[in-house]
Amino acid sequence: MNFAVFKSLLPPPKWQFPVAIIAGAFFGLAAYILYISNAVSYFSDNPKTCINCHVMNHEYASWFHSSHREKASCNDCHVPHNTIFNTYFFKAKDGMRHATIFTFRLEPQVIRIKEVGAEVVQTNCIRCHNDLITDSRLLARTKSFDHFRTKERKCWECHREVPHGRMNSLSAAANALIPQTKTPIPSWIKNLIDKN
Amino acid sequence: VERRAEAPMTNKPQVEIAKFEPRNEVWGKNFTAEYESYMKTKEGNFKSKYNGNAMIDMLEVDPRLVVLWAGYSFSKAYYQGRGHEHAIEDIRNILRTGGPSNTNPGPQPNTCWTCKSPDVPRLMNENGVSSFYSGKWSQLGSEIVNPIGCADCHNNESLELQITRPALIEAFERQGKTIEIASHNELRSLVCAQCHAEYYFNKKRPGNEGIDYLTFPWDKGVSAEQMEAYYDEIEFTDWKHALSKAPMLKAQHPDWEVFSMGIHAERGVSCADCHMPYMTEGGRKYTDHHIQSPLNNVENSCMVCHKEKTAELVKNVYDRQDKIIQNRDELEKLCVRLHVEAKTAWDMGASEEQMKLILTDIRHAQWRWDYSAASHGASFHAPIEIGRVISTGIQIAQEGRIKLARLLVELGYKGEVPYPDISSKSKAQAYIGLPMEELQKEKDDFLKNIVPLWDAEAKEREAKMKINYVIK
Amino acid sequence: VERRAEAPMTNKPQVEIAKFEPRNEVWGKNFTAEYESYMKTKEGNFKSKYNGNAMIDMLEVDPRLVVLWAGYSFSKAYYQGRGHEHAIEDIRNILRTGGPSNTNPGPQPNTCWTCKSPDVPRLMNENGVSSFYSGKWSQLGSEIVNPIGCADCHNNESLELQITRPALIEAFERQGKTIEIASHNELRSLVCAQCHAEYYFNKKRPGNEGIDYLTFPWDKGVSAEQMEAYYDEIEFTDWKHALSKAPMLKAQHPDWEVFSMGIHAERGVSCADCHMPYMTEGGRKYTDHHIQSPLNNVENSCMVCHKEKTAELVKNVYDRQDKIIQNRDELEKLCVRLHVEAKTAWDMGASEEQMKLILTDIRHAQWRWDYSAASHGASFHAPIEIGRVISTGIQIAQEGRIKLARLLVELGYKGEVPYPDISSKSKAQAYIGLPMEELQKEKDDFLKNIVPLWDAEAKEREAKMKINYVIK
Ligand code: HEC
Ligand code: HEC
Ligand code: HEC
Ligand code: HEC
Ligand code: HEC
Ligand code: HEC
Ligand code: HEC
Ligand code: HEC
Ligand code: HEC
Ligand code: HEC
Ligand code: HEC
Ligand code: HEC
Ligand code: HEC
Ligand code: HEC
Ligand SMILES: [Ca+2]
Ligand SMILES: [Ca+2]
Repeated sequence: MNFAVFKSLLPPPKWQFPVAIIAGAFFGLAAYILYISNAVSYFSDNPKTCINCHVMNHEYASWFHSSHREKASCNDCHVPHNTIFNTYFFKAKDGMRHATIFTFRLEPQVIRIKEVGAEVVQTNCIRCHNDLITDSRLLARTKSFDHFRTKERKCWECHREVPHGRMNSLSAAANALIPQTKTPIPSWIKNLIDKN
Repeated sequence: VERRAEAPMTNKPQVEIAKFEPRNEVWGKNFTAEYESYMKTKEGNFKSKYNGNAMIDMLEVDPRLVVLWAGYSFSKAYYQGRGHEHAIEDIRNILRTGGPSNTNPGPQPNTCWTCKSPDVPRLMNENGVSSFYSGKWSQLGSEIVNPIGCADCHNNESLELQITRPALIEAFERQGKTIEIASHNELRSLVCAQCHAEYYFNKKRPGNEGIDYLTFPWDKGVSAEQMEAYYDEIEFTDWKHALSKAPMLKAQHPDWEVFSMGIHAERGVSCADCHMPYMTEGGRKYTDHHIQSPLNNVENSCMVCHKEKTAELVKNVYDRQDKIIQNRDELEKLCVRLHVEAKTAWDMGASEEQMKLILTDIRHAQWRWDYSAASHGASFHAPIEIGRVISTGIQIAQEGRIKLARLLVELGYKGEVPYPDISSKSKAQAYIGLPMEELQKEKDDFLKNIVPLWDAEAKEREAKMKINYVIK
Repeated sequence: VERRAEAPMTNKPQVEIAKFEPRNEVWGKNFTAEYESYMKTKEGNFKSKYNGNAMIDMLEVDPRLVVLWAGYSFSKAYYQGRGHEHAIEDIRNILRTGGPSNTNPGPQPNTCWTCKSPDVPRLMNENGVSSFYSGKWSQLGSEIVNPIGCADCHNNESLELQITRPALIEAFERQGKTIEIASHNELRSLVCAQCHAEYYFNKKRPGNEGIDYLTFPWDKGVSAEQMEAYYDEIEFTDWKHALSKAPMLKAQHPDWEVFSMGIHAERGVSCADCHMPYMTEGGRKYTDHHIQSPLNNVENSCMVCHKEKTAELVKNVYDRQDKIIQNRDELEKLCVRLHVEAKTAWDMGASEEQMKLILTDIRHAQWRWDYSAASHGASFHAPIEIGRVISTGIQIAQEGRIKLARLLVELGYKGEVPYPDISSKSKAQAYIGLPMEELQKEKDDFLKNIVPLWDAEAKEREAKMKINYVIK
């Protein structure tokens, strides 16, 4: 191994100690934030990831009781599946925004899907149900058939209950059984808090 | 095989559909699911509380209508609309079209055919629009034989929805809108608006004077007041009432207009969503062409959007209809009284001058009643708006009756004018002096002697129209 | 720290809340989120098209009301309701309660306090219900000082919703229903129904004769017709009209009744869903106790169930209100005319016999108007039903006017009775002959001399009521 490259990255000797401490603190804190916000789980497709944030509880609960539970997870609908790159780019972008809003407590009482997100979902509905909803013979005759069968209206303008039902607020599923991810706070800290 | 493989299989084209092909069975060879469901509009076995596809003789159900329409052909016969497949049969059978014979062309113009058949776009294309609207109804008897069908709503090549009737396009244009930019979802209602709309025959259209030119009175808007203002401005009158001599308006099925003022339209729901819901069959989702009362198909129509039980949804519809019809009936009775009281005033020697405002009240009150009644789905399509219109109708009717009460005392009439005995259709028709037996005789002769000739001629003509089978 | 950990932390009780504790700030020590949001009902900065929490002088907005209520205290002053925190202040300030002094107990009974304060259940418990309803309103001035609050709707220990007002429980019992089996969701509307309901003072209650016993007229049902039939049967009259001498009924805020006939109620939506939506703060869910017009909070109320934009939803509400109020105003004008025309008939020497049916029409027509107007949310809560009621009101009003038209000619009156000049509140009050300055003077004296005594006495009394702090 060539240590020269590594060495050239090191600060001058007299700065090495403080830098080591600051760097340690920085990486440590970063790791801690990633840990406490369960950020790693963002790479997963497990719906439980999404309910790291209790603000997603209602959506989880309604999805859990829907016919889609067995076949489609959150990411099957809410993340683009056209290219691998797009999948992770969108995930990261959305994840960052949600995490920021959540951390700063800016979430509205009633969360509604954004237009970009809705487009993504619509595309995914079609991805799975394309064969049913379009007709190859008509497709051969006219492109507009495809357009009006799949693009012009959102599927859930009619299928209003799919998959989250029609009631939606942060409190709509207050008593639902939500599998909690393991709490990242050690029990001794918890005990201290509880004593206060 | 996989189910998704069924889709292409069920849809091999059998024929090439010609432009303006009026025969539904020809289209049906390519689109079996749509055609078969369309053919169910022949059924006549469903009756809801107020509507359905069975034959309902409205004059028998409600003989007051006879008095309201005294002097106009609707007092002879009026049925509740039924399935599209019956359109030709029904317009031939109805007493309103009279009994044309070789010597007598009958009372109605050609324009009456406009909303009854896919032969209409064919003929309009062959002879021109204003030529189509000219002449008497019996002239085209042998040309118009296919009931409402595919070519009324679809392009023959792309199967896209298209507007085939000029009246709708012209109405949009006069309002400065263009129908071409309508979205597909709007077309899912606009194809219906071609026919399910209020209309009148404009004899004064510049360039087409004297012709019964089919026109939608929408220039000022589609509310009851706006159309009324339009008619008042051009001083249009459908007929002069036989009893009250009021210059009357007839409202005919303002379905699209009323619907567009309801919450469903505001939320982007279209006619086809409820009357032609999607069906799934054999791995394919197709449009149910069995156009009918959604109450005969709540599961596919309402329940895609509403998760309530069928009984609950039906109850919602009936509740709205009951609440509206309670007061609509009240207004109807007031209109009967108005005609009878006005007649009494004339009989007591009232002057034109004294009657003028009263006759305007009668015109406006009955127009509002008809606007609410002639659209059979209105009490559900837009109950709040229809309730509003009926309130204004009652208000105007009673203002007229207050004027009449004062006038009658002035003319020396004592007490209340009695309500006539019109407890059955025949009593009511006798009351206004209709020679029913004579009319029926004329009709029977027409059906026996003329109609078979029309059919024979049409058969011969259509036999010459080629069907291009696709070689397999 | 984790946000989910916040929930248990925010809910440590500070005090033990005593039974019938009337002071909201005491409850507030335990339930800060609810209390803080409740305190916002003090705000007066939101005005929607027809409602809101600002002071709206209804008689100024619409001077016709003065004529409709001639001879009744509502013609002196009537405001649009505002936040619960104002209840005590408003009932003291309103001219309707007059200016009690040491020698004059004022015009109103104690019963008027019933819906204004959590001191009411306390007093009812201390002295008994019928004793509470006895005597004059000024008697309890120093006892009732806390505006509508926690103890009106909640159990002190479990915080469960509970019905604290006997009138509602009794009304259910007389209908053979028991309120105890009401579900939690029903209670989310029924706690409101304790006060937001039509009522009258029954002086003939068996066992409580002569006492102004608060009663809901629901024995036959809650529709306009059913309550009217109830009142007609027991020949109840709120007052005799000063102009027409008709035996009038006053409708007061039939909010729950009208609401229960609308689509939201039918789908199980409750008052609290729109007027007290759930909120989440720091991982804790609470109910927004800032009860107000939902139009000041569309995002949290409507949008839980509807995905449309705020502007669209507000437009839906205004559209319904506009459509209803157009005809309600029409009916209102007809009621003014009825009173004025009836007065003219009396002046021309009409007999009791000749006026009898006319006065009944006036009673029924104005009842239906009031039923639709007194419930400020009605045009949205159940537009179809309210449209129906207004239609029947117009119909009845005009029947009365037709009778009057005949009668007036008979009595020798020529032409139309002119509509009075009531273009402002003061003109209208002058027209019906109200000594406004005198009334205002009385009120001012009362506010200056009596009210401070009440407050001082109450302060002293409450100082003796212990607050049990929980030892930490
Ligand atoms: C860090 C907490 C958190 C996690 C984890 C989280 N969300 Fe969210 N999410 C939020 C917040 C906060 C909002 C509200 C943002 C807004 O309204 O702008 C939100 C809004 C949304 C929306 C609606 C707004 C939009 O952007 O269209 C969707 C859809 C959504 N989340 C899906 C998901 C899915 C799927 C997952 C799991 C992959 C997930 N969320 C995980 C916090 C989170
Ligand atoms: C079958 C497809 C599908 C699946 C699976 C799915 N969603 Fe959704 N999601 C939707 C649709 C469609 C909407 C838009 C609903 C609307 O506009 O009413 C939506 C909206 C949302 C919203 C915004 C709230 C709103 O009503 O607009 C959030 C947050 C959300 N989903 C989270 C999740 C989470 C978390 C999961 C997994 C537990 C999940 N979704 C699974 C289709 C799906
Ligand atoms: C990952 C694939 C996938 C996606 C994405 C998806 N679906 Fe499905 N959907 C399925 C499967 C598989 C079923 C059959 C489930 C069953 O019946 O058990 C189904 C069932 C349905 C049904 C019938 C059952 C019901 O719940 O009413 C409807 C309607 C439906 N989907 C609509 C939608 C809509 C709308 C969307 C987008 C918002 C969507 N689907 C997204 C796979 C998917
Ligand atoms: C205009 C209303 C409407 C729109 C828009 C719509 N659908 Fe449907 N959909 C229906 C109806 C009606 C049915 C038939 C319901 C049934 O058979 O129970 C249906 C059936 C389905 C089914 C089969 C459900 C079953 O139980 O077998 C699926 C899957 C489906 N739709 C998916 C979609 C998707 C994906 C979209 C968007 C591209 C969409 N729908 C748009 C009305 C609509
Ligand atoms: C603008 C289109 C249009 C025109 C023009 C038109 N109709 Fe119709 N017609 C309809 C529609 C739509 C219905 C179904 C109405 C309903 O719901 O009852 C109908 C129904 C009918 C029916 C069956 C129900 C009934 O009324 O007894 C007859 C018969 C009929 N029309 C005859 C005529 C005659 C005669 C004329 C000419 C005076 C005419 N139509 C002109 C659209 C039209
Ligand atoms: C070419 C004219 C025309 C068009 C286009 C048209 N209709 Fe009709 N419709 C009629 C006529 C005429 C009748 C009455 C037939 C009869 O009673 O003989 C009718 C009857 C009906 C009925 C009553 C059926 C029953 O079972 O009682 C319904 C519902 C209906 N139409 C809905 C629609 C809808 C929805 C559309 C559009 C998708 C539409 N119509 C398009 C002319 C038309
Ligand atoms: C009264 C108007 C009307 C008539 C008549 C009519 N259609 Fe349609 N048709 C529609 C509408 C609306 C749609 C729905 C288009 C969409 O998918 O949004 C449709 C859709 C279709 C489709 C597309 C596939 C599907 O099922 O959704 C075919 C194919 C079709 N119709 C064939 C026919 C045939 C064949 C006839 C004659 C038997 C016919 N139509 C008569 C209005 C009509
Ligand atoms: C394509 C979707 C769709 C279909 C199909 C549909 N609805 Fe609706 N309906 C709606 C929407 C959207 C609203 C407006 C309220 C809302 O936003 O939820 C509504 C409102 C209503 C209301 C309340 C409005 C009122 O008049 O009080 C009733 C009742 C109702 N629908 C009944 C029905 C019935 C019955 C059917 C079938 C004949 C039906 N709906 C078909 C979407 C639909
Ligand atoms: C939300 C659902 C819905 C929509 C959208 C809708 N309708 Fe209807 N329609 C109904 C219901 C429900 C009835 C009442 C049926 C009954 O009483 O049996 C009805 C009745 C009718 C009738 C009388 C049916 C009969 O049996 O004679 C006609 C015609 C009609 N509608 C035409 C239309 C037209 C044209 C449009 C679009 C402009 C439309 N409808 C849109 C639900 C709907
Ligand atoms: C059954 C309960 C109940 C009774 C009894 C009652 N009120 Fe009210 N009061 C209410 C309600 C609810 C409102 C709010 C109504 C609204 O939306 O404006 C109100 C509003 C008021 C207001 C403020 C608005 C206005 O009308 O100017 C005053 C003042 C008032 N009441 C005085 C009285 C008087 C005086 C009496 C006795 C004659 C009385 N109340 C009896 C329930 C009641
Ligand atoms: C103890 C009697 C009582 C109860 C219980 C009660 N109210 Fe009220 N409410 C009133 C009175 C009195 C007023 C008028 C206060 C004033 O104007 O001074 C009022 C005013 C209001 C207003 C008008 C507020 C504004 O900003 O203009 C609304 C909205 C309201 N109440 C809704 C409700 C709802 C919802 C409930 C049940 C969750 C409820 N009320 C329970 C007596 C009550
Ligand atoms: C007009 C009626 C009314 C009044 C007054 C009222 N509440 Fe409530 N309260 C409710 C309703 C309705 C709920 C919702 C119950 C449910 O759905 O769980 C509620 C819920 C609560 C809850 C349960 C937790 C929550 O927020 O959902 C608490 C605690 C509470 N109220 C405290 C108070 C306090 C403290 C006051 C006085 C400042 C008060 N309430 C005044 C009607 C009222
Ligand atoms: C708890 C759920 C819920 C809340 C909160 C709610 N709605 Fe609704 N709304 C419904 C339901 C359910 C219907 C009935 C139609 C349907 O099934 O979609 C409806 C119907 C409607 C309709 C059609 C009925 C009509 O009168 O024409 C309108 C408009 C409407 N809502 C507006 C609002 C507004 C504005 C708000 C807030 C002030 C609101 N809604 C709050 C659930 C709700
Ligand atoms: C679906 C939503 C919804 C429900 C449920 C509901 N309301 Fe309302 N309410 C409204 C709307 C919207 C208004 C009109 C507000 C405006 O015009 O500013 C209103 C107005 C009112 C007002 C007058 C408000 C003011 O500013 O003075 C009162 C009082 C009221 N409602 C009481 C009730 C009561 C009591 C119930 C239950 C019996 C109830 N509401 C149920 C939506 C609702
Ligand atoms: Ca007409
Ligand atoms: Ca009363």
